[in-house]
This record gives sequence, C-alpha cells and structure tokens, in this order.
Amino acid sequence: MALEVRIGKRLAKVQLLNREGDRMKFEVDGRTYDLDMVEVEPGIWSILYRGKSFNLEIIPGSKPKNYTVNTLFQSYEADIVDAEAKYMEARDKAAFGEASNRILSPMPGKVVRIPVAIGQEVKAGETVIIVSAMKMESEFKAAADGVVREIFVKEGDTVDGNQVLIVIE
Amino acid sequence: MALEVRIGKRLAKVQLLNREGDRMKFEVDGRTYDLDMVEVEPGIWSILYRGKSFNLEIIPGSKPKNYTVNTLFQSYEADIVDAEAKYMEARDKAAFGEASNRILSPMPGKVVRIPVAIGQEVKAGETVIIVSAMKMESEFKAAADGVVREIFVKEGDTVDGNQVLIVIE
Amino acid sequence: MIRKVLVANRGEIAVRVMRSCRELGIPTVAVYSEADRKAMHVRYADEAVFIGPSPSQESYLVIDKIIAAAKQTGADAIHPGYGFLSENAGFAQRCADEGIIFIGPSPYAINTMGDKITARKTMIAAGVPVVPGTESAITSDEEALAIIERIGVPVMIKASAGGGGKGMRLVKDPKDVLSSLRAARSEARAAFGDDAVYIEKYINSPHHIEYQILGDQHGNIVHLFERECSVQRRHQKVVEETPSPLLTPEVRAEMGRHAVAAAAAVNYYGAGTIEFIVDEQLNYYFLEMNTRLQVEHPITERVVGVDLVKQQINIANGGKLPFRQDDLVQRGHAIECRIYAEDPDRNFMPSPGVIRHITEPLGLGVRHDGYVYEGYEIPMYYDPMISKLVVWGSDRDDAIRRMRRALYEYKITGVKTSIKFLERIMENKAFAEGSYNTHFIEEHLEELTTSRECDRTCEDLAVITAFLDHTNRLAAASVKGPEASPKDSPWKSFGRRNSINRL
Amino acid sequence: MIRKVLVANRGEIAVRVMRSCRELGIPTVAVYSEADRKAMHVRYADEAVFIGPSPSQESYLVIDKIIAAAKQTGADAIHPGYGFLSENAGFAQRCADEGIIFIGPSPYAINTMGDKITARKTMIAAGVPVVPGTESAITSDEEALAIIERIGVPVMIKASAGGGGKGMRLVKDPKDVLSSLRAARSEARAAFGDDAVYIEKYINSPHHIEYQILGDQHGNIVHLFERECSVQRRHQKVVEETPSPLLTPEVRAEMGRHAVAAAAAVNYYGAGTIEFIVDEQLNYYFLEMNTRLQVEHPITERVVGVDLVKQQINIANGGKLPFRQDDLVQRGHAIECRIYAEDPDRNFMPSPGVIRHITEPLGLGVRHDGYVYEGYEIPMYYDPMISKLVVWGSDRDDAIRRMRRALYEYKITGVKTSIKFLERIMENKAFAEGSYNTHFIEEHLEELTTSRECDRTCEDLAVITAFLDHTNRLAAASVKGPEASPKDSPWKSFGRRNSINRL
Repeated sequence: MALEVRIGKRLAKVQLLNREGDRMKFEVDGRTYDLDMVEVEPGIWSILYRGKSFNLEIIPGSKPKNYTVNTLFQSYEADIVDAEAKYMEARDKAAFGEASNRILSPMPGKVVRIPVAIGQEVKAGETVIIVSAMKMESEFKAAADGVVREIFVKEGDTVDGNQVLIVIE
Repeated sequence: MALEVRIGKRLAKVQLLNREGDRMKFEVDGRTYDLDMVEVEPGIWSILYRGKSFNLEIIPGSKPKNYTVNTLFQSYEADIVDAEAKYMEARDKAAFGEASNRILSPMPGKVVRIPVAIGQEVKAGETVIIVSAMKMESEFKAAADGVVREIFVKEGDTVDGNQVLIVIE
Repeated sequence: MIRKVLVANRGEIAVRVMRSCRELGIPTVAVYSEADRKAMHVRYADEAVFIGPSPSQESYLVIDKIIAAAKQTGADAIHPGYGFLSENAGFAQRCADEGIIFIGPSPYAINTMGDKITARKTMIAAGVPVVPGTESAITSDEEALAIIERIGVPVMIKASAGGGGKGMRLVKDPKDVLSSLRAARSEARAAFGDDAVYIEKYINSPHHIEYQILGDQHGNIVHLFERECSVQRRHQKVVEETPSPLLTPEVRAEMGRHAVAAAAAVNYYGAGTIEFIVDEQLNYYFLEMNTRLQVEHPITERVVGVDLVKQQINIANGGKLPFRQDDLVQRGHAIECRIYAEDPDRNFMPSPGVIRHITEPLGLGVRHDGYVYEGYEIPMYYDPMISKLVVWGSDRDDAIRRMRRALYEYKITGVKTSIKFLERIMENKAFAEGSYNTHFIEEHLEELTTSRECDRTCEDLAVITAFLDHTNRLAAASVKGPEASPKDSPWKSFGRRNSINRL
Repeated sequence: MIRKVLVANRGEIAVRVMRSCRELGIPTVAVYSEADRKAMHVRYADEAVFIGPSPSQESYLVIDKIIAAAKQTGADAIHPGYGFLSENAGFAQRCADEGIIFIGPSPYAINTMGDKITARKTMIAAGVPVVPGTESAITSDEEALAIIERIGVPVMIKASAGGGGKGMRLVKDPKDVLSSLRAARSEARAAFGDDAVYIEKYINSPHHIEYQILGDQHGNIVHLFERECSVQRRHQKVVEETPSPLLTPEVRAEMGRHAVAAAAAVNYYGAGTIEFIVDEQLNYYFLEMNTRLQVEHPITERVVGVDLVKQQINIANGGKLPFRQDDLVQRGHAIECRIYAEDPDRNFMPSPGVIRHITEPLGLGVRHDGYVYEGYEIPMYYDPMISKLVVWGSDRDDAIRRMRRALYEYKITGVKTSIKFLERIMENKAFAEGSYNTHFIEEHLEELTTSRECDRTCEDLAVITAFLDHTNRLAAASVKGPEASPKDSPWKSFGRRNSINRL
C-alpha cells in the first residue's frame, strides 16, 4: 500500500514494502528504510534504524488525518493525503473559501473585542478580533483585504482551539 | 439503586440517594455521605467530604466485578455482589471445588519444579509447585491434605498471574 | 504555633507550599475556583474550600472569601504564595485584624515597598544606591521635561503602583517624552487605578540581579546571595541562575550588605527579594523589593541549602533564624527554566489545553516543581507556567549540561510548551559564556526560535510513523467496523486491555 | 579520551549512567535482550544492539556478545553498572585485551577483592581490622571444629566465592557445626561452582556501614564518607542513609583512613565500596569490598556533591581526581528508599506486570532514579527494583520528614510495590531515633506490615467508589450495547476522546 504524506511543503510518497512483526521495510521517495518499530507508549514509537535509537511522538491533530510528529529536535505537521482528504479539502474550500480568509482561534480563550462588523471592509493586517487566554491578549489580523462575511462569535464568548471565528471574503 | 459490596470480611449495603452532576448523596449501611466526587485521572477519584480532600484509586481486579481500592494508607479488595456474581461463585465452586483446593499463580513467572504427580497424595503444607520470578523462587503449598487431581502446567512453562496451576481434592 | 495553613493560591506554588507544610506535619487547606476543582493543589491538600467563579477577580483575589474559608476550616495562618494577594497590604492587615497569621511581612513593609516612590525615598535614606531620577510622582508635563533635561535620555517612565511591565515606557528621543508620558499614565490608571508615574535614568544593557532576604521578628536579617534573572522576554523572567556569572566576590558581598540594609529600612521580616539593576561596569541600583516568595526561589534553596517556605513558617511563628550571615555559603551552581504553555514558533502564543502525555526529567541534580498531570486541562484563566525545572551542578558548565539533559528528557504533549526554546537558550554560545544581559532574548531571537537542522532521515521517519499510525487505524477499522475504531486507537490501549474482560 | 560508551546493563542503573554520559556529551550504546526491546535504556541511548534471549545467562552475562556489540558500534569504553558483569575480572581483562576501556577497576583488584579469603589476608597485611576467624578456606571438618573452639560461637560460615546471602550459615550451638558446614558447602558449590568456605566470628546486632572510595590511576585515593545500610531484609538493603546516625566524628575519620588503606592495598582505581560490620561499641571490621558502583551511591552524591559516574569516566580516561580528601565534606543528610515490585502483604512476593499509572514525587530535595513508565511491563526475568527515591534534608529529621512526604506523593498502580512498607519504616520510632541495626526489619516486622488504622469513613468511601465505578460501567453498557462497554471504561478515556473523531 502506498500513500502520499504532506510534511511541511514536501509531498512524500511512502510505501510499506515488507513487514515481519516489528521489523518493517519502507520506501520513502525512493529511499529504503529497514526499521525495528515498536509503540512503547501510546503515541510514542521507539525506532531502531541502522543501530541508532530514535524516539518519535505522534499526536493526532485537530483535523482528521492530520498529525503532529515530534522528533528529538523537530516538530512536523504531517497530513495523510488520500482520495478522501483531497475531496474534503475541495469541499471546505467551496464552503469557506481559501483558508487564508478564515480567522481561526489558535487556542482556547475568551473573545475580548471584535472591532469589525459584518459587511465592513477590512485591509490586510487590520485587527479583526482580540482573544484572551492565560493573562495574555492576542490580536488576530486579516490576511488580505476583503469584506467581513460572517462573525461566528461575540464579545465575552469562550472559544475552543481551531474554531472558525470570522470569515472574510 | 442499591447493591452489596464485599470489602474485606464486611458485606456493605450501598445506595445512591441523589445525584446532581458531581454532587452525590450515598447511604452506606445506614450512614449518609454528601460527596463531591470527580474522576481527575482515569481510575483516580478526588472526593471532597465535609471539606476534607480524599484521593482514592480504583483498580479493576483480575476477576469481573472485583476491584482494588487504595486510600491514603489502606488497600482494600472490593467485590460487587450482585445476582450474577453469586451465580458465578456457585458455578466456580462446582467446577473447581473450594478455592482453597486450587493452587493459583499469584504472579507471572516460570515454573521451576513440580515435585508432585497426578494421583499423588499430599499433606497440608507440602510444596506442590515452585515458581520463579525476578530472581526469586516462591514455593506454593497444599492448603489441606488431598490428592492431586489436575496439573495444568509443566516445568519450564511461563505462567500468568492468577492462573490455575494445580487442583487438589 | 501555626496549626493549620490555608494556601491562598493555586498551581505549582500552592503545591510547593503544601509540600513543606506536609514535611512539617502541618495540615493544609486549599481554596479553588470553578476551573480548579481538578487542580493538583485541591488533591494535595488535606481540606479544600470552593471560593467562586474561574476569573481570579471573583475568587482568588476576593479577600472576604479567603478569610471566610480560613474561618470555616479553622486555619490559623494563610500563605499567599506569589501573585494574587501576596503583596496586598490590605489583605495582610485584614488577616491581622481577624487574628489569622499572615505568612509574610508586615502591612507596613508591603505598603512602603509597594509604592515605588516611597520605596525609593526610603532607600536613599538608608544609603542604598538608586537609579538617578525623580523622587516623587510626576504631576505635570513640564516637570517631566525638566527632569529628563537634567538626567538625559534614555529614561524609563514607570507606573508608581506598577509591576510586570505594565505602565512602562522607554523614551530614547526627547521629542517622544510627552506622548510616552500620557500613554504610561493611561495604562497605569487602567491597570492599577492610579496614574502616578515616575521617571528614571534608563540603564543600557542592564543585568537584573536580585538578592534573597530572610528576616525574623527579632530584628535579624540575612541575605541568601543573588539570583541572576537577566534572561527575560517582555520583562518576564525565563531563565534564572545563581551565582551570577557577572559578579565578583567583592561586589557580591557589598550588594549583599546593601540588600540587608534595604530590608532593615522597613524592619522587614519574612522572605523577600531586593531587585537590583546592574550595568556592565557592575554599578548597581535598587530597583524594587518584592515582599513575598519569588517564582525562582528554588535555585537559592538548592545552592544555599535552606527551605525558604519552612523559614517563612518559622518566622511567622515568631521563631528566630537558625543561622547567621556567616553560616550561609553558596555551593555549586543552580539554574531554573520556567516551562510555559506557549508556542515559541507562533510568537509565544498561550497554549491552554489538556495534557495528553508527560515524561518528567529525573536523576541526579534535577528538581522539578510542577502541578499538571496526564489528563489535566490547563485552564485559560490563569498564568501559563506549567512547571519549573531546577538543576544543580558542581559548577556553571556542569549545571548547563545537566539542564540540557533534563530538557531532553522532559516531554509534554497536548499543549505547546517552551521546552525547545529553552533548549536553544542552553545551547547558545553567549549564554554558555555567561555574557548576557536583559536584551539577550531580543538580540538572539532568530537563533532561539529556529529549529536545529536534521538530516533527511528525521523527516522520513516522521513520514513513516504518520503512515503507520494511519494504516494501523485503517486496518483496525476494517476488522471491527467503523464505529468500533476509536477503541482500537493505540492511545492508552493498555488501560483498555485491562478492562476489556469486565462487565 | 572516551568517545562512545556502551552500557552493559539495563534498568535504572543503565539510564543513570547514560544521563551522566549525556551531560558529558558522550554518545551511548544500549544492549538489550528480547524482554527489553521497550525498556527505557534502549529508548534513552543513542544506539541499541540486540544481544539475545531474555534470561541474563543468554544475554547480559555473555561476554562475547557484549564485546561484539562494542566492536560493532565503535564504542571505545564499557560501563558495567552493578550486578551482571560488573565484578567479573575475566570481563575486565577481556576488555583490556580487546583495546576497550573498562570503566572500573583493574582485573587484579577485582580478583583480589572478589575472593573473600584473599581479600581478608590482604586486609590483615594492610592493617585493616577484620572479623576474627579463618584466614584460609576450610578443608576439613576437624579444622572447622578447632577454629570454632578457638573463637567461640556464634560464628558465620560463608562461601569464599559468595555474595547475596548464598552459601551462608549462622551457627549458634556447637552441635550444629558439622551439618551447617555441609549445607553451606553444598549451597556454595551449586551457586558458585566452588565449595570453599570460611568461618568468621558472628557479630550480634551488627551495623552494616560502608565507605565510598574513589581512586585515580595516579595513586590518589579518597573516601567520600560512609553509608549506613543496616535496614536490610534477607541481606538485601532496603533503606540507606548518610551520615550514619551511629558514628562519632572520631570513628568516622578513623574508618575513612582504614577504607582508603584497604583500597590502596590493591592499588585501587575507579569507584568502589569498603563494607564494614560495626558492633554497638563501634568496633568495626572489614567485611568485603565491592569493586563497582553501588545501588545506593546517590546518597553520597547528594551529601558530598560529587557525580560518581562522571568521576568513574574521568578516572577511566586517565584523569586525576579533581579534589583531595580535605576538600570533601558531608552537608546535610540523605536517605534512599529502594522501591521494589513486590507485595509486602504477601511475604514480599515479587510482582512483575504492566505499570498502569505512575505519579512521581517532585519538589525540593527529592531525587528519583527510575526506568519504568506508564504501559511498561516489568519483566519477570530481572531484579524487582523499580526505582530509588533519594531525599536530602538539612538534618536527619528533616530528611525523614521529606522522605515521608515523597512516599506519600509516589503512586504506582498495576504492580504491587513496597511503598507502604517503606512509609512504615519512616514512621517507626526506632528508625526515627536512629537506634537500629541489621535486625531492624526482622524485629519490627509485624508493625512494619500492619496497615495504619483508618476510621470507618475510609472504608465507606472505598465502597462508594467501587459502587460508582460499577454503576457507571453498567450505565455505559446499557446505552451502547454490551460490546461497546470497554471503550466507555473511564480508563484513559481522555486519550480516546481526542481520537474519537478520527477515521
């Protein structure tokens, strides 16, 4: 079985060539890896590759088929890109427009202020919402010029991480 | 709903009188408890009772409806005694005889030696099997005089905890 | 003698105070807001009292509720921790009025040191060096201009009632004086309800070095040496160490004497900290006094060998200090890293959420003061500090190496943390050489927020692991039907395996 | 200079050695058996080599496999930890022959100290006091009877090649001499392939006090003071502390000089321990030397401030000791508790199994050296020690109180542990007074294995919690159908919650 995985800006093709218990052979973009892979704790993999000991953490992301993968010094965002994922991406785009036009809450918090209203024109870089968490206020700005199409929250609301707050077209 | 719980040698009758979210009212053998009970970690309960903070660990045992419950200084074995439990107990007794006639492995380990054979008469206190784990050998003895009826393991076998090893009648 | 202590705080400091109480055999009472029912300090305490809604203005900061909780549980003493009510003279006075021991200094000392202008006057009178600047609150624009004329730019305008960087403005160019003054006053009014500000000479490339003080109620005061706190981001400390790599033995001893003089000027008792600003030529000036335990107190505890919370309790009990200045020595070197729930890759955005998995660093020379546990949800209402990692080494190099090792072992998933950022500080050349000042993070920000390069292998292994997790889930789903797939998730499957034969 | 270290061990000591290597910037190689693929030392190391089946005779004890692993990975040094090959002179010699640095003493020192009779002769020659008894192996029953006639009962018959209590027999009555002698020889033959035994005067109510030694390859030897190890069960240490509550400053200094003399007698280099047996009158006698790191080495590290593993590596590199005897001081008090996977309520039966949940003690003065993690299965093949809890306090009372607090915080479920047993030791009056000897556990066994009384409330709360867990499961099962119930178990449900929307 072969799949595509998006990691950062790279789209990698990965394939499991062979598996005997924990001994697995993979091919990633033409390079072969003979691995001894064991999930030692939930979501934590101990990998032996050419005698070296690697520890990888894999954390399911907020969206389906999205992962955060941590190695010793790096943190990667990885997406499984299968047919369904491509369809979902297209559907989301149709429903909400380009991701860059949506303001998402990057963290749970409380809406402090919304200095814009539906229908209002905004410039790129203009603050459209201020969210407070842990004694810190964060301002979120429009990524491009546009018109405020939807505001899903109001001042004083508690929001979750990754919730769509405002759509700008 | 009322149930009987066996704790040590005591058979306690317990009943949930009222529940609003985490605030619960119980009756145990006629005494009433107004509690604020929250499961803070899986199997770990924080209980506030008359302003005192209690932490209880509840660990599913090896048999159904059996628990180990740890408070700050005690460790209790607790069994839920419902109709099914009573039936199972009767059935086990019919199949294997009194529990005292069965030699169970109390821990995972390796069978080192079985100095008895099927059909052999043994005296109470006689060693019938030696199991080794963690560099320690433990001898298990017959609880009463009898005849070895069944031996389910052989020397060199690896055994799990709570496995029936030998039946004496 | 104190028989029961109510800890009017939450998070790691509440647990830390309760630990010392437990060692002393003194029962503790926790107070908790709605968001904190599952918090560790509630679990750790012997008793717990609910005090209201999650925002601290409606719970941890409400004096009446704290006093009522103490009365209700029969607590005869209150430890305020740091933050919240710890530097509130009104609270300390109220405790006294109610016959409850406030484990901290007198209301007089809190008041005097809490107002920066009064503190400054007191220090000048006590012969402690202060930064050139105003001696009283600025009341007019003209006065501000005149002072800046006299001492020269750069200057810092500061809120008289302030702290934590609020109501502060740096003026480098005389033409910005008036606008900065107005901004500082408006911020001060909003934050503290008091728009009094004062002006000080701004020290370029300063070091922030503070002295730990202990005084008893019999007039004995000692210092427990310095802490170097110059690694700061937006006036918030990130890394602290002791001894300071900057000080010479002579300056260390002289600053210590001035720190004791500063505390003596307000008849100080309890634990407190004298903050100094120090320039590259080792000129030092009194900055302020914190009349409470500091976040970074553990490095002093490690190097000097004194449990500061136990001494606070001893002092509050009317006991004498069990040591004199000559008995105290710094041994080895200690460093503290503050672990925040924040994302250094996204401008240090706060990251509240559920702790999914945690592996704590252990072993020789490592102290870890935290309060979170697996499954705990860090609330969005309070400080983003998760824990404090403190290491000791036989010398500074040994301590830095040990901190690197401890950070390597420290894993938290579920929320973003500053661990990688701290690792890069420990690997930074300027830090390793001990040549840094309060501009350190700003000057090295790019380097400190850039991932270390990894060869292609790391990335490919990440791809493989994501692929494998995905295909494992697919396989599980196809065997059991889609609705069963969550239970076949590898997450915490061992727990489930143990309960699968039940019911 | 050592560039890469293979650690020929497992468990907490392998991780502990790797920690110091990591702090020194030296990469490490783990070796592992079949049972240990998921063990922490494999995860912690930079490289890992598989060396065979689970029983240690087929993996960790096979010299050829260890040497091959070192060759294969280019490790130029081997740290043996304790146990396994650590006191095998043949292994040390083999390393030398292969050009690999053995991080430990010379084969000559291991050999001389490894044979008890040779060691005894060497000590007598060096002027170190030894227990009255034979100087050479007993070859005939007549000889044994004659010796016992001379020194009088009680006597101890010991295997010459022995250790760990095997091949030992106490004789209190002269009529038991011959049967005990035969039993000891037969046990010695079975355990060590050598039936040589010797006879020593038996010391009533003895203390077991040992001295930590460090020697370099330039002839410098220092001691790092004593460890009191008298809290033992079946000759296995359970609790250790330093300083010993028994010793006076004069005896401490004199024993230290004898300990250094003992090490010097075999030109010792590396870390080692001189064990003494001490009676109530503070008469002390050389017992044996352990030519390796001890399990309980951390209490010395804490009180003296020296990282013993780093010094082992420094010495193996040919470096000089960075301190002289006069530089070393004991500061405060340290206690170690060994946490075993065993059930004190069932005659200390071993309890291997899966660690379900673990909460580690943290905070001031607590060091924790472990290797297990949640979901890890402690294998049945090796030692039952889970971890070592080490505390420091400003004095002995402070350290005991801190140990109680740390044990209170330490929770492990999934396997039975000795934590409650250790808590009772810390609460024992004789222990608190420091008046105990090697019979302590035996004499207080009933008290140490009896649960503290709790009022009716505790028991009722346990009943309620069991009831609630049960009814929660029932409710979940009736909503979702019985086959879905395991996934509604509260165990680790937060992990599942996070993955429930996936796939």
